[in-house]
Amino acid sequence: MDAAQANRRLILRLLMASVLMFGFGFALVPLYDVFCKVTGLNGRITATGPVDAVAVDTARSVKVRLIAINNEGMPWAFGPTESLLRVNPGEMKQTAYRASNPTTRRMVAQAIPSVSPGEAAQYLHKINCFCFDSQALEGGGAIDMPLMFMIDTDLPESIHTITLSYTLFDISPDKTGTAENDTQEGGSPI
Amino acid sequence: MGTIRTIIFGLSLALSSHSAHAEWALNLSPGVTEVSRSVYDLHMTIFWICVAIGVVVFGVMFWSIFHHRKSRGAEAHHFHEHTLVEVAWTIVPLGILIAMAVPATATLVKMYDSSEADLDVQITGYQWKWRYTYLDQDLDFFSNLTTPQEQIGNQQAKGEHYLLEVDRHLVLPTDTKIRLLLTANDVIHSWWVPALAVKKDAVPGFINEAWTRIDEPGIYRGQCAELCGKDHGFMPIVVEAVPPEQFQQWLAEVKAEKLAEAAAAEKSWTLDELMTQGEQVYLRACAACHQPTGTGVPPAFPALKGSPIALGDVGTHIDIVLNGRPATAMQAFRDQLSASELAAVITYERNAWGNSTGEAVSPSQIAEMLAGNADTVGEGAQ
Amino acid sequence: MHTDIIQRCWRTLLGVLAGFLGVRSESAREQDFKEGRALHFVVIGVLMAVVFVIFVIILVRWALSILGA
Amino acid sequence: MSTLDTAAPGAHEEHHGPATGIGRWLFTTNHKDIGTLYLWFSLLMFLIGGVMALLIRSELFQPGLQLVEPGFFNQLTTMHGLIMVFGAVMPAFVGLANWMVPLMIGAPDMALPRMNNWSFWILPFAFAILVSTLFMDGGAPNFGWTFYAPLSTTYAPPSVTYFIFAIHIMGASSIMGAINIIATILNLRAPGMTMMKLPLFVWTWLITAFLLIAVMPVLAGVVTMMLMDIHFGTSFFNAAGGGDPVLFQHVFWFFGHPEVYIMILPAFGIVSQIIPTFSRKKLFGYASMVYATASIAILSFLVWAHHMFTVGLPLVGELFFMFATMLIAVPTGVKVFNWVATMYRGSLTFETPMLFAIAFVVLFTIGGFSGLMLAIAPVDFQYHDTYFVVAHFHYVLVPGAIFSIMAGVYYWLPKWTGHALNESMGKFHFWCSFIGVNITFFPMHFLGLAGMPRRIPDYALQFADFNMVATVGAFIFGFSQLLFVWNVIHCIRSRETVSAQVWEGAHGLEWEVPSPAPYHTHTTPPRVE
Repeated sequence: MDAAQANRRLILRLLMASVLMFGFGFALVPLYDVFCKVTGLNGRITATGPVDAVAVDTARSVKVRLIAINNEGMPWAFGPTESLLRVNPGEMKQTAYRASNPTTRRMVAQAIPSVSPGEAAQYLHKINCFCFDSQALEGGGAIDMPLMFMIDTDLPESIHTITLSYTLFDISPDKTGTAENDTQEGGSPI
Repeated sequence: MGTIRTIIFGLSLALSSHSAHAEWALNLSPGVTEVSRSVYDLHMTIFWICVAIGVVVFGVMFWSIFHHRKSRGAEAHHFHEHTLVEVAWTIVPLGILIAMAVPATATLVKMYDSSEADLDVQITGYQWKWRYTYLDQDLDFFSNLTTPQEQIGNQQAKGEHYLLEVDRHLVLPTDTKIRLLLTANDVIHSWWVPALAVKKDAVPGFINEAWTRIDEPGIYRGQCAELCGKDHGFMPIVVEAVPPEQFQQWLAEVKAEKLAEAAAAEKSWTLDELMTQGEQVYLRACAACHQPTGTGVPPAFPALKGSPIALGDVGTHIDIVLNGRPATAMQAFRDQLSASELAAVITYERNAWGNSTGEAVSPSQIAEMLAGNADTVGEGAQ
Repeated sequence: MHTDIIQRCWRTLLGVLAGFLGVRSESAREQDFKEGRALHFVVIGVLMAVVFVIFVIILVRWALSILGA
Repeated sequence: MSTLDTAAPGAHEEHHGPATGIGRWLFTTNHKDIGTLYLWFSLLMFLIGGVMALLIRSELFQPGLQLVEPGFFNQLTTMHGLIMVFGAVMPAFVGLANWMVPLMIGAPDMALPRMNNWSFWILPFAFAILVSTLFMDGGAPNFGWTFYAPLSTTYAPPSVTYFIFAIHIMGASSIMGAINIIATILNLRAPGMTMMKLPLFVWTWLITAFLLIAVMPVLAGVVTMMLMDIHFGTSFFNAAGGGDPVLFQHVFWFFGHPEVYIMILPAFGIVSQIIPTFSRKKLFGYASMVYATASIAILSFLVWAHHMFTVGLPLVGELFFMFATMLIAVPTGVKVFNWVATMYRGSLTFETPMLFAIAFVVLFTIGGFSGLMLAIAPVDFQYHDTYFVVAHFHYVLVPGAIFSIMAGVYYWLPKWTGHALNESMGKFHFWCSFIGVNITFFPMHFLGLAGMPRRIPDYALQFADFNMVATVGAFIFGFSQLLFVWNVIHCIRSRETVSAQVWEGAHGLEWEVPSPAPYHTHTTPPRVE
């Protein structure tokens, strides 16, 4: 029957459309990353790795503010060795963050960087950063974590200060994945 | 939650207290910054535009309702399109909107001005308090709600600044460009002070910025504006704007206080002193979750009364209070409280509500632990 | 033949633009429905949405350049 | 429902009447039965969601914590939102579409009757799961109906998994319903019922159905990502693993903004049926309405981030979404002019459906105005997440969507039951609702402007007066809905019969079948001139 066939074809198409849209929902994730790269939307630094040396623009100096944040449940002491830097665009700058683990257990941490204003993110090249890898520390241990970056000479004139923050997350294997259950079961007495 | 009697009591209290503060506030406040005043002007402009459109549209409508009713013998006129009229009533609102977009864009650009600031303050949202770090000033504190539980529970008349009062104000200098760097420790919060027209989300793992330049000294109150869990409604913001000289004075005072506090940790405290201070600290920092009676709200917030931690090994107890418990709501309090406060509250937890270990934890003991663990790092040493 | 296609595209385009504005006369609509095809309208509609996005982006850039930010 | 059980005798002897007993409702493939089921279900959800709203308003009657704990308060606001959006408004529109679309286009039934049965019957399971989370350990979802990560992932109660499954089932139901409606409209129109002649309700539903197919899978996708983050260790929204909580908001509002139109376009359709009937005049600018609705559907995908102006978008992003939002507000707003022009120089009468429709136009426009104010990004910094927003979307959804549903029910109820409405009771219900709704939601504008954030269980003293007023209004509005229930039941049981046309000015195929509409209609397709 013609009508039934027309129905079947239409339904198949519509079903396919909804499956495609389900896929599109997931495709939004990489699309968003591309979008952020282009617009600096979420202050993610995308320029990493070695850079070619360029002429340093000594006429201009940019304030770089370094910030450290501990995410919830992260007991490490964590902070930049210098919290405010003056950097000439094009200049290779080396600094460090220090972390120490005051607990008695071995812990693994991941630092997540973020830049404000977001527009500045694409002009900040990170040549070497401790945030590329996770960091493990024995109980009572301490570490100096290097950070090497360069500000692009193309940084828009209107930007005078760049804030670079690192948030330290606890990703110790004995807690990840069970995090949610622990909270809720609350078998713990405190 | 309560019996009928407490409800009635609460009602009568609330009625009597609120009538004294009745305000019937209708509108945005123009605020105390240049930006907030332009926001207010924009708001009023768009509001009057809406009123004007409303008067015209509803005017025509009610005129039709009145004159073109069948009971008045109205006959339907059969017209059902008129392209010119339709184009006109599309273009006119479009023009109005474009006219509106111009000042709106200008204000927005002003809000995003990225010229250099004179003072940087980092604001970190926690469940359910704010932390203010004056970068370059070696000053860092938490700001907790101080409204007593009894007022919230209607057992006591409510104060003037009910739910909008905190233990430590964010003190800022006037006539100074201040950059606010926002982030969060756990979930998304949003820092909002209406008088400054600043509202920015604090997102965990990310940094956001806003700026303000306050014109008039005064106390400006705001609240968290993004649902962040149970006590979202109980983490107010209080900004105290003071003239720059007074601000410097305040900085000096706070730093002196900090030194005094360190000295206080050296002195020896009696159990009673610790208990008295411990109770205050407990009600401020712990009671929201573990409850004033120490019974908690299991399973998320376990009881402390009779708990094996509070009655067991003191080292474990201190460790949990200082460093928190990973993956639970229990936070690390090492940065939030001073050594003497920590000692007092741990002592209190071990000796209140029938927990009677008789043990006193001394501030110097805590200070040693804090220093011993953290001496490799000068956090905020700048 | 060639001009016919161009003309039809043009008519569809006009229909879509009229939709974005929110005004279309009954007679024009009748012609759209008689001659146009739904698929063409959807395709041109989506294309015009992309054009709309580009237009707004240009508008933003222009506004920013004027305000000097 | 006794009167619906009796199929009209005569006409189509080759068809059976409805089965008897509960089996009729469980196994029915009849569009009228399924429409009825959807409508009753939605009424039930409306009442449950309404009880939650009244609990919320009671807690907010006075400053201080009286009735509920802050944690439970958050569960209430979350469940209220989810139940009203997915349980009351959307199923009600699907129910009206089930009943009326085949009648309006001259189809004997929906294109896919068995799928129609499934798409309804999985809904009660979805909501049973959702409501049961209230009794689970750790409580119901407490992260708001917008469920922003990480509050809804890392920090969520365990019941979030059930919430995710409930959303999946609702999504499947909506998608099946939408496919069915599209297939019915495109393939089952009576000869001569060209697309150009479709009633506006059918047009708006066709466009809504396409929107549903486009965005419900995205919602399913976003909750699936949450599920994976929570249970399978992925990091879509978890910053620690390289994800981004703000990404959640983008994906959510990519669904969420078209969802707003899903909840309002069918309302435009209903009102565009009712106003011409009681103005005794054809709809002004029918063609414009169709074109504008279709283009709004496409453009609604381009403005999502105006819900997130404070999240820290770059300046370019803020300006883009502000301009785009203001531009697409125009074709939406112009519809109001069309309705007014329809009434202008008509011959108006004010039966209950018309009263609701007029109230819709006025109050929806007020909601539109506040929407326009919210579109101005710099001012939105002051409005965002305050009671001003609460006032705005309640004006759009309660006297907007809900009033249009009530208008539609009053308008078509005589057709469904064959009995006349009790007009005075209908008007009484209208005036109570109208007054109640305004007392409830109008003061919320003031509260928001004065600085009261949304989703808080307790507030500072300067907000006390208007909160008290709003609570009083909420109780007036809430209890007057019992009048609605009474009116519906009364109409079903009444003995006063009506003609096929029911309303003097009503035109269209649905008014040509007898009242009550027989169990099977249009079995021989009518010819449309």
